[in-house]
Amino acid sequence: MGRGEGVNLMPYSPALLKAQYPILSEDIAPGVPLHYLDNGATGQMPRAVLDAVVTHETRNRANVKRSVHTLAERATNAYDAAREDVAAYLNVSARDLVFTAGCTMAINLVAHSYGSLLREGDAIAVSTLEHHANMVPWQMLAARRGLRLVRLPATAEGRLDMDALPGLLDGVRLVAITHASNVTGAITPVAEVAAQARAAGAVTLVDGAQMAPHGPVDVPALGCDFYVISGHKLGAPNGIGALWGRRELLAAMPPFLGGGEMIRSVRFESSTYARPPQRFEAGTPPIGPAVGLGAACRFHAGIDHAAANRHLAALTGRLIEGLRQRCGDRLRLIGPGDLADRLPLVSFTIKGAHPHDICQILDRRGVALRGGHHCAQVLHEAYGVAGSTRASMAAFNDAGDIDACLAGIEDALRILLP
Amino acid sequence: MGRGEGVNLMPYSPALLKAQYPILSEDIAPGVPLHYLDNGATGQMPRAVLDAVVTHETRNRANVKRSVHTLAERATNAYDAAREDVAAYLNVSARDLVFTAGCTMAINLVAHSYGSLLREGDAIAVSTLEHHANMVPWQMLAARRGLRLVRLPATAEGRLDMDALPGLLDGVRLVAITHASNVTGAITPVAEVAAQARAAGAVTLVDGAQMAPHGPVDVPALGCDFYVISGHKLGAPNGIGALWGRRELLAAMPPFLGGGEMIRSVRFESSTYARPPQRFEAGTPPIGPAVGLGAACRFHAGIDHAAANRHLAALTGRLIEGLRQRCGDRLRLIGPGDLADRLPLVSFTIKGAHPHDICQILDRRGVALRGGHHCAQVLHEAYGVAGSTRASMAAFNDAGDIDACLAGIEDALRILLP
Amino acid sequence: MTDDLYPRDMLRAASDVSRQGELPAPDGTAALDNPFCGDRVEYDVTLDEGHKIRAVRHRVHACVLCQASASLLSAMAEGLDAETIAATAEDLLAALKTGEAPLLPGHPGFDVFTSVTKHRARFACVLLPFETLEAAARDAGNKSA
Amino acid sequence: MTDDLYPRDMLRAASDVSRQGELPAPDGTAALDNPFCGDRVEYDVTLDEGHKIRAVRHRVHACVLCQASASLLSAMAEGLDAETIAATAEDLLAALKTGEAPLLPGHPGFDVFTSVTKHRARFACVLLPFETLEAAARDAGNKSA
Ligand SMILES: Cc1ncc(COP(=O)(O)O)c(C=O)c1O
Ligand SMILES: Cc1ncc(COP(=O)(O)O)c(C=O)c1O
Repeated sequence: MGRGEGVNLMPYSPALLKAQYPILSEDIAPGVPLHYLDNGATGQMPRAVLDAVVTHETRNRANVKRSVHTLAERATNAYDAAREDVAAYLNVSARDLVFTAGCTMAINLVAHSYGSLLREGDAIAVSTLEHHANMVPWQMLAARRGLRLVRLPATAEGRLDMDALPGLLDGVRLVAITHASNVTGAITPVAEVAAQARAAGAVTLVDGAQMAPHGPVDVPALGCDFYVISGHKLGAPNGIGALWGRRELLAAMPPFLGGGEMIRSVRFESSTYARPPQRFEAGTPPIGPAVGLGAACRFHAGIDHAAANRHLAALTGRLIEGLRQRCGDRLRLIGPGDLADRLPLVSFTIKGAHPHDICQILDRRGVALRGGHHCAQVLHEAYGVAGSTRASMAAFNDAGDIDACLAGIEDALRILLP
Repeated sequence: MGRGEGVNLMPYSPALLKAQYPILSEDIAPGVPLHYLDNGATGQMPRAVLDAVVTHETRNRANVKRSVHTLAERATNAYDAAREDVAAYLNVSARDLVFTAGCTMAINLVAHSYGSLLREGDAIAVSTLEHHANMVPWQMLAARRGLRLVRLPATAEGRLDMDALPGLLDGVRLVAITHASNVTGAITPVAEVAAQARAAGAVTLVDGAQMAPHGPVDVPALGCDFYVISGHKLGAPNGIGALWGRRELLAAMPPFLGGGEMIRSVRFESSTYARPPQRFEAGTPPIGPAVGLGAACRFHAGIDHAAANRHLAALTGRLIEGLRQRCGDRLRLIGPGDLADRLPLVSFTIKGAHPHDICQILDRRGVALRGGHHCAQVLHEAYGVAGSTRASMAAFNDAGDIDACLAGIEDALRILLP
Repeated sequence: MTDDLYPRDMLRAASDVSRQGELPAPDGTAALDNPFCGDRVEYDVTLDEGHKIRAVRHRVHACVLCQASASLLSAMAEGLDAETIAATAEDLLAALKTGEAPLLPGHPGFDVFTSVTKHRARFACVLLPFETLEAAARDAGNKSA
Repeated sequence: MTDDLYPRDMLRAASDVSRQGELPAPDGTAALDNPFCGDRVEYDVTLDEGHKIRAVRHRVHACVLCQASASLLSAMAEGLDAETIAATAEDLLAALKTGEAPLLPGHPGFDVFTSVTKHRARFACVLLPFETLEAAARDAGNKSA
């Protein structure tokens, strides 16, 4: 598959796709197949990624950049190629793409480095929909440097409240929003937010952790200034993520972490630093995981996500409908009830049944759901609940997975409700 | 192999050990076997680690802690077990062991978190032997918070100058030293340094990146306060490392990175934080790489490193002797000329031959050496050279590797010298 | 439907309301969250002269396991002090790891948790009430000191 | 011993001392390190009225590739300005990636680097003199401006 160039999509079929994931081929317990509906927490690893990682570790493993022997050259080439692959997936230049330990690390990097350029009294706007990864670093920054935190509210449907936005951006220097909520599934109209932010003199950081696994992202079209992704959600190994930043911004930002690779020259008293992206990649980079992320981006670029997303919207409808039928008034959706501008994920509560108990009971049928606050406590608090149960789909999921989930919900109702 | 309990060592044999590394079994070019002598840059991955990682990704992959389904339980158990394995290797409690993205990240964590407790005018003592990872973060901290940097000098042999130490610790609150230099190979008498530091009211951070691959480390016996290691040097995947900290110190330290997993509870304005080690593990942790590091520690715990180190000392002598014979007066060792208290690594310069040219020429024979400043520019400056050539051994290396290296040196002399 | 992880006795304990609610004049209170799910347990206590618990009430927003654990703990709390609660929690944790009944000798009610042994992630659900009650007892101790 | 990466012509270029040393009264100077090995190149330049290089001298503490590149660049530097040097460096980088001679049309000396194409890590060795000379020319331009 060509890098960056036009990619040949495989004809979309959940069954063919399922066959590409080793973990899905094995029963989770004797006679119990796996219905993995926890893709929002971690994407499973397709064989193509596993093979890329194994090949790297067994044929090309070395430290990068610093040595000139054959293995080091192979490793350096692999690392550079991975950066190109990820950049192509986001339609950006590899020069502006920083590899990080994950999405959380990418946001912390911006909060520390770009944040150090903000001044006391400046404001940062954060939506209540955010994952803790896109909230706690800003709280810590605000406390460290005397900044104001502005709350961008969500609607009752769990979408960013666009009507409230214009009145809230005064004095705001940075807007931190998610491309898609990991709880409500709502997709944010990022281009509109970024345009308003820009007009108000703010830069926009977009958390693409949940969006990126559903197809290539045209980052320039969003008009944002920073975009971050999480490797493991795309099926890459843990320990890798990426930050794209607008070139002028990255160039003006001081380094965050210190160590090897990010320097130009070190004297005892002080050092000078390399250009981006190396300036922000201190220490031995996560080479193998990066190779895995490159392969994951190529893998995803080869999926016909348009077709997949139509299929997944239908499954989302089937799931919501099935929950309504079985739970009646006890059901509460934590997120929109319709299928427009949303990810194929559904969070809900069932009155009288605790999310963890539901998840545990569904596990008996091999159905993997997630219960809790999903690292979005503020959002759950706005809904007046401590946690919810979430089913989150990937392109390999099929109606059988949804039906197993619904059957499990029937078990849970039977066991847990009086 | 039992965890923590008495481990059955396999009888030591470089040949048997070599057979456990997939990358060593394949020619680096047609007819050219690999002589990997760049272990100081990155350790190769033994099959046991690869298998552990592959098993994890294909059978146990999930996010940890937050979900209760079977895969999540397996992943959580694997992650917890990995922490136990690494802790056992360092003879510490898993409660006091923080997983990080690497050694560089571990040091940055301490520099930011513990560093935030230091006060203007306090001093940090750093040796000139340090890798940039254990120097640049302290420079950045000093600049950020108005601290003094105290230079702990090295002797002409490339060892920490113990005679100079007592006079330099006045006002010092933290001493940052390497357990063993990645350039000179000198092993630091850490227990003595830590005792002096403690007497002077300073804590000691020890960089174990180079030491840990040569056998289990009895960290409590060192009397230090922080100990950091790098996973990839032990043969684990990239993107993992660990920080051990004295319990009282960790408990008093504020979090560094913000995000999921490290919180106790999040409200919009501010959050409360979990106990160590979770307080310092923001975001989805590097689960797969941690599983790999656990396996790497078990693998290393099974090697008879006492026997290996005797063998490697002999190889070190053979290499130094061979270099002396071939290069005569042109040879300069960047490090001790004897075999006591040193790692099996040798850095050197040959007058008139540049390290990268030497490495490139040796690569033709499949000999992987490393040339440059090895991320220790200050040390090289003290020697008055920009860089050196380094051969660094692991327990699988044998006399054939050394002899191939020496034959390559003859090539280099022939090609490069007039 | 019978269920090994949710035996009828556990569901019965979870729905036991006899010590739910608030104490009118508590000597100490505590509220703790489970950071992984946001679950919350709150305890009110009064102590006797010997710093031992005289009365307790709990409020639980949590799963069945945590609810059942709180009910069972409240029922045995009288006469315990903070140290004993902490020690009992340690014993229970060790017993959860093996899953061998009796989990807490003298308190057979807790054996409803034997099958939790396979589900490490849920140990915290069972232990959160202990942590919270211990914190409430310490809170009362601090106030009286 | 003949060697594809270290052809005799490269070694000859590396040991060419004709433009090594310092200029007595340079208009501009620059020193740049290769961050991965600590190698250093320094350039002195004088410019004519049109901001074009009149004379150069270099000092190189670096590998054979870098030494040879500096000698070859110095030999062709007369009459170039900062922009041309930068553009030539871009051309050379592109040519190094393919490895097809002529790497720099009109400057056959640079074809000693054709076999570097297989060794990406060493492109920086060949390009560092260009970066440094460009910086020296800009330094001179800034001073005269
Ligand atoms: C002595 C020493 N310290 C620190 C490091 C950096 O560790 P890491 O590669 O995990 O960033 C290295 C290796 O690069 C090293 O040799
Ligand atoms: C929306 C969102 N942002 C950020 C994160 C955190 O990313 P990471 O797992 O790479 O730390 C996650 C997942 O945990 C997420 O769902």
